[in-house]
Amino acid sequence: MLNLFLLQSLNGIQFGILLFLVAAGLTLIFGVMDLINLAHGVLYMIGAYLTAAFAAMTGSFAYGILIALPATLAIGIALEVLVFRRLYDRSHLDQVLATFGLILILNETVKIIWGSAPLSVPMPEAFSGSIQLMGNLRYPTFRILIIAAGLATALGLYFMVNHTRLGMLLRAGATHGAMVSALGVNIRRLFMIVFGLGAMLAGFAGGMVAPILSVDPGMGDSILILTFVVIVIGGVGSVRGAFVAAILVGLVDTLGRSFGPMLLRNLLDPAAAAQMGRTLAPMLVYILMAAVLYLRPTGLFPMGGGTR
Amino acid sequence: MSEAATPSLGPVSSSVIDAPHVRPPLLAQSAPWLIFGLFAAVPLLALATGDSFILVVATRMLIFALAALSLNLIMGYGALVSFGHAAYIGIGAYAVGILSSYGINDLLLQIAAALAASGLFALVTGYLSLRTSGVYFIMITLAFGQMAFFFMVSLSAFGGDDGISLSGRSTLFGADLLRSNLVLFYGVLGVLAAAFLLMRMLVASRFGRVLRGTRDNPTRMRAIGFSPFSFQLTAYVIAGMIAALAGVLLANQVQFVSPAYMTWARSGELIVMVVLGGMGTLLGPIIGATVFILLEDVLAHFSEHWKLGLGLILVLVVLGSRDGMSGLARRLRGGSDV
Amino acid sequence: MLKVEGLQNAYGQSRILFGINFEVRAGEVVTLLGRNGMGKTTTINSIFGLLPPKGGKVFVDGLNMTGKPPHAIAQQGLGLVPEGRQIFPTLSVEENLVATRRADRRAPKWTLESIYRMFPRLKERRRNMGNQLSGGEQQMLAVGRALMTNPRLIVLDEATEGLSPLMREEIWTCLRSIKSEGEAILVIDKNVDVLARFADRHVVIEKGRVVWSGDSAGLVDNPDIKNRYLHV
Amino acid sequence: MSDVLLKVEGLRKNFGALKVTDNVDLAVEAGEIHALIGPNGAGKTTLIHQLSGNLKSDFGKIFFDGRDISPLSMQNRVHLGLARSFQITSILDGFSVLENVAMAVQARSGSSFRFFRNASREDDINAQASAALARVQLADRAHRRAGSLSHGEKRQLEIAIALATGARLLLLDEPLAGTGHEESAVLVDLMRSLRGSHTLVLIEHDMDAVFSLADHVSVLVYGRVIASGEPAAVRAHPDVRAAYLGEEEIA
Amino acid sequence: QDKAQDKKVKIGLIYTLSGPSALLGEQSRDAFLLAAEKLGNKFGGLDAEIIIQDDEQKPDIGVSKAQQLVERDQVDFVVGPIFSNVLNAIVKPVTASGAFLISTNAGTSNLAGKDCNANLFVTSYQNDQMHEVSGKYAETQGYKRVVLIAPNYQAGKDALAGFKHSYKGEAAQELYVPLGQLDFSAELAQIAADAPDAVYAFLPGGMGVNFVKQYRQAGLEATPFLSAFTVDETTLPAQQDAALGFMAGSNWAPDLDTPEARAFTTAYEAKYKRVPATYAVQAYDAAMLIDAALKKTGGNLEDKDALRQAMKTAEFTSPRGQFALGDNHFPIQDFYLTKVVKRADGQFATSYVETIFDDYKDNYASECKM
Ligand SMILES: Nc1ncnc2c1ncn2[C@@H]1O[C@H](COP(=O)(O)OP(=O)(O)OP(=O)(O)O)[C@@H](O)[C@H]1O
Ligand SMILES: Nc1ncnc2c1ncn2[C@@H]1O[C@H](COP(=O)(O)OP(=O)(O)OP(=O)(O)O)[C@@H](O)[C@H]1O
Ligand SMILES: [Mg+2]
Ligand SMILES: [Mg+2]
Repeated sequence: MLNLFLLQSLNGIQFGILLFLVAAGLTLIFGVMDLINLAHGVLYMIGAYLTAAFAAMTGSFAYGILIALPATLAIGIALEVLVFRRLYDRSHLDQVLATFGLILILNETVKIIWGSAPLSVPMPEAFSGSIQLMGNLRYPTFRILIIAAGLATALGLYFMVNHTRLGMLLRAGATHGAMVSALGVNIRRLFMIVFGLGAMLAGFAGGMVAPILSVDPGMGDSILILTFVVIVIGGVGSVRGAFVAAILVGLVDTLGRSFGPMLLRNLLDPAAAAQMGRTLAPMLVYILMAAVLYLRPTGLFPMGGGTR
Repeated sequence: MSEAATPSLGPVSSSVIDAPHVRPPLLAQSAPWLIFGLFAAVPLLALATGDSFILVVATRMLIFALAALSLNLIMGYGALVSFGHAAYIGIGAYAVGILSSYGINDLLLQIAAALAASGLFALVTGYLSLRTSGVYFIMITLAFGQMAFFFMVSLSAFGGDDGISLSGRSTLFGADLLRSNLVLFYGVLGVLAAAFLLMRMLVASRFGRVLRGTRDNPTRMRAIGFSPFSFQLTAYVIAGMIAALAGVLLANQVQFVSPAYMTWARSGELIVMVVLGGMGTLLGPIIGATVFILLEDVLAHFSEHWKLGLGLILVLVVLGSRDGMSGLARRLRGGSDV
Repeated sequence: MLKVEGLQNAYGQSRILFGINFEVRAGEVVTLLGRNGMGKTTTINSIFGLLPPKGGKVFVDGLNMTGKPPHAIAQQGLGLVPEGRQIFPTLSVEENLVATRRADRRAPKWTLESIYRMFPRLKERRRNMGNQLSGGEQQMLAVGRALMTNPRLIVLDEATEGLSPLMREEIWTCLRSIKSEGEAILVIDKNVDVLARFADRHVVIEKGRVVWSGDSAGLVDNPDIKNRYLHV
Repeated sequence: MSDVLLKVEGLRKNFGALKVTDNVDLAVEAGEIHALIGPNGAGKTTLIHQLSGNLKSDFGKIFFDGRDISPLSMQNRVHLGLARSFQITSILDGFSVLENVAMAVQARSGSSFRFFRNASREDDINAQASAALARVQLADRAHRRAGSLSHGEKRQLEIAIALATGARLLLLDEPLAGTGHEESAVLVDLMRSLRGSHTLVLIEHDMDAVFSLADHVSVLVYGRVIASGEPAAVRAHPDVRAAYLGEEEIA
Repeated sequence: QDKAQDKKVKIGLIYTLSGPSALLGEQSRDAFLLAAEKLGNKFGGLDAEIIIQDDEQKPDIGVSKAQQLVERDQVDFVVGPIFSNVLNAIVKPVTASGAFLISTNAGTSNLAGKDCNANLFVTSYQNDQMHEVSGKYAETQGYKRVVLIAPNYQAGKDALAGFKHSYKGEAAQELYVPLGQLDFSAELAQIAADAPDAVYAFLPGGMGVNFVKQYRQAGLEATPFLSAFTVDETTLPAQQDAALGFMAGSNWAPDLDTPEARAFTTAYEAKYKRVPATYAVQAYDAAMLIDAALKKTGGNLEDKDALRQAMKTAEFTSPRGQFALGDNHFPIQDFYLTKVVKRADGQFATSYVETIFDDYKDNYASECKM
């Protein structure tokens, strides 16, 4: 029982890490450029498709993802130059409209290129096994790799945003972009870098999950909403918030699904508990979000509140 | 510490909204007549072309125009972007579906139930949601919308995900009037026109003025003695109830009710309709819904990759203009966009 | 070092500037005077490329910078203290100062230490976020932030607005010391009397046109100008 | 002119370890212009926030017209007759000048949960709003878009809005900031014309204005009132000179 | 006969062709068009006009598109859709207009039973049947404890009910997951902890892909995997090796040993470069059904009763083997156990293992009063 709990917690953390990888870029773009990018999920999908394509070409997952990273970076920058650049000073709703349009365009383009059948990305040999953790607890190596990659990314980003000039400029640009440039900083290039970076992070997440999740044209949409949930719980623009929220969402979702019915059974008769558990399971993350926002209307780590 | 606590995440930049005291040009004054007149003439077109399907599409446009109109009340005049508005369409539709599965087919009873249920849902969720603002409001309304969606999906008693097939359209005082598509069409048109007039009054009324003021500068409104919360909550409830009315009509047109009416994607489409048409204008959402459904219908004829085209059009509309199509139209007429 | 020729600009349909001409030579202190709404801020924004000019030219050190992006213009050695301060609210005081810091020389004149020496108040508040400062503290920070780019010409748009008399005096002292270091200053302020005491030349703007320019003596000797255009 | 309209006792506000207002006592008499001066960051704006109900105080009591209003919300304080302007102009840019004021009149004349009648055609509201505009000399601007006013005019509008709330006490936070000499003069005249009929608490860094207007001056330094009294006395106070006025005033 | 020459038959296809499930609709549409091509675009001698619509997997859009087909285009037959909720929504508008609706995938219990409809024909199956196959197999294998997993929606509940209909052992756990769930690690951990004799999964589309990929990684490779709609030719391209050896109940396998099956599979693969799934066969048979019926009526579309009778008794040989329509217009057919294999050409496909049900009729037919 305890073992199962530990294992499920690990699963929750891993799911959270995945959400964090996608959410990190989104929250940066949101926080810095004040841009609501609904198309962020599509970038995640593109990362997965490119990884699949390059992995098939080179016969190696590692090469696949290594080539896919600069490729999504390039795509992100191209999109920034073509579309997003024109959206920064627009209202959020204009951004919603335009990026909704982009979702349609990119989803359809992916379908035209790769078809609507899901693609396969084979699990890299070296990580296909599982590791003995403690007692009889085994955990898939690849998932540990995801956790490690996510943690490394989180640390790197946290350091970048809070302790580097680039990070300061990002935060400064978020509120007074024109002022930053009047002080001699090329804000356009700065935004382009952030956007490319965000796209690459999403692409990285897509590539990393390709071996364990379905690579299909709908994958971006299904993660998008969860990603938004994460960044809003965390407090928009806060990388630290996104991290905490992602782990929280991962844990609540996973543990709630596996132990929720068990807990309910103590309160209700088994049939009602099962029914109730099933009804509540998909709502858990939303209940979590509503509760967090009710208590803290600007998320767990609101931007600019208090010293960091 | 500075008072410049302007909510930078407030979704509506006030520059989007026309100054209310600016007298609308003649074209804008006659536009409602023009639009409602054109719709009223649709059955003639259907008759002339012998294509009765035109009526079906037109009815659908009107129903979504009603839903978009209601969303615009909170979004365009209250800066409250709800990403869960489709839930109210669903509630309205289920009011019809559930009552009719108990043999209650009277339209007025169904409407009463829809309004009561949606009003209550809006009151509770609005009360909780209005603590937040900006993106946070967007997402908390999404959360409640998703809860409503998942609740209906797992509600086996009423078909769950498979939905409920209605035995027929609702009756009015025992008469099966709505069975005719023509009657339904004019009925829906009448409801939309009434809602339009109601909105027009509402927005200009004391209540509407406070709502608009709150949209632009809540701190200022508080400083002159208003408590924005109750006004926003009232608007939220009204918007939810009108959307539920749209749901009642949708259920009647389609004669089928399912949780698919309540997905977040639907809520997103409603937002797109409002923004596409031009937010914070009364006709904008009606135009936006019409165009959106027309595009869906027309583009799908050309290619299976029609969504590519729809996406391109949306992106170009935004890049080409600031306030959706109404802004685009203004620009084409040669006005300034700034 | 800065030369403005026939500068024109407009917001949408409404024209604001109708051909502004003036120049600031190296090491010189020049003021832009004029009543509210006459186009002083618009002139500054046009120079910095924040509002691209609709006509005329801007030269920095003889280089035509018209139509260049703001960062390129600033990098030529121009530092801005904007109207309304524009402090970065989500950065701490210290981060506000270092984020856009620039130093071309090896031993830059303006460093965190020297700024803190000039504004001890900022040092006390250095961990505060920008949006937790009082109005006056924000103003000091804006001046400090511009100095941290070690400009050769610093432009101050109403830099003493909202400051206490003591603080205002300190800003003037600071400007005098900046001047004595050989930096050029372009300043907008409503304290004409103080400006007349240490500025070299004055440019008076009325409805988007330069209606008078000359040295301090000329301004003091010419009460008519002050009455007509400045309502002092 | 001797009954105290606003009385503040032991008011405190801390931000973390920072004592922003520190045991402030203040008495403002009805009909006077009471200037509040002090160095930047002394806590003046914070004090206004506390008085108007924007910020909750940590300690202390506020009496308005003899009544303890500390627990009341901002809206309720407005209803009692306490209004404020903002250090940074805060008006409804998208509305007409008249509507900006009419909104404030509406706030105190009956319920605003009226859904059907066109509010901009309510004559008695508009009449009261026009009266307030006339009082601040903005009558000819009534139908302009508020956002298009000049800076000084916006300041005048803010005062008109405050008047229209039916306020007896106006809390004005740097109304002269950013205004030119000409506009300053208009605003100073305006404030002078309110003396007697209204009570003003005025924060200003413009000493010419302060000393020409104020009946009473209080000086706030590091959150504490270090001096309070007749303008001339305060002006001569050595601590005030050292902490605030500096040499400029001597010159 | 020459009257029939200048007459046309109009057929409307309504499938999900956009969104994440577009592949299923494409499989069906392609197969129908393949059949039309094979028939030289003549159905029972009549030239055919085929109109294709996308229901976007939304019931109300489905209704709108269906109404467009019957009202504007005045089609004689509507063929489709993929999803049950869309089917439920369009049955009425289509059949009320007098057109025939041929459902090529969805087959809900109400339409097989109490709500059966004279103008509705089904070439697929009744939903429960596919699940009963695995249940029966689990029963005959003597599995004592089976964990069942399905999404928490109507079809998911029906699926597990279907499985339990023919499996009498213990359902160790019934796991319902939220629709569209991405990560199954929690459920897989629970299954591993439970160590059942077998797992039965109904997780269509992307959910199935994710589940299968994660199944082995969770160390469950030794536990037999039974399923329906979870490993088929639409998901296998993504699952590949991860699904090898997994079993599924079906009414079709591309390697069925009949001349029709071989011909169909070869032609489909040659034209569309992918292996046909059951969605394809069922749509193909809809075309064959129309063709056979019209042949019987001599191309007469006006006499609806005759046409209905002709459809009911139409004879053609389906690639899937035995096929006939019952009184409720649902098929009576064989059901197979299939298993995922890697073919010689490197493609993954399901492969026939054994016939579980012979000429199997659904359990609701008796409730149909028609
Ligand atoms: N963003 C804007 N859009 C439209 N008009 C503007 C805008 N900003 C300024 N103006 C107008 O341009 C004119 C010049 O403004 P500007 O800010 O340059 O004046 P200024 O001389 O700096 O005045 P002040 O002393 O008040 O700062 C004014 O009439 C003002 O109303
Ligand atoms: N939210 C906050 N968190 C922390 N410190 C704050 C916050 N708000 C204000 N302060 C600090 O409180 C002090 C008082 O600020 P306040 O705005 O009241 O000053 P002020 O007297 O109005 O100054 P000025 O004349 O410059 O406007 C300042 O030092 C400021 O940094
Ligand atoms: Mg200015
Ligand atoms: Mg202040």
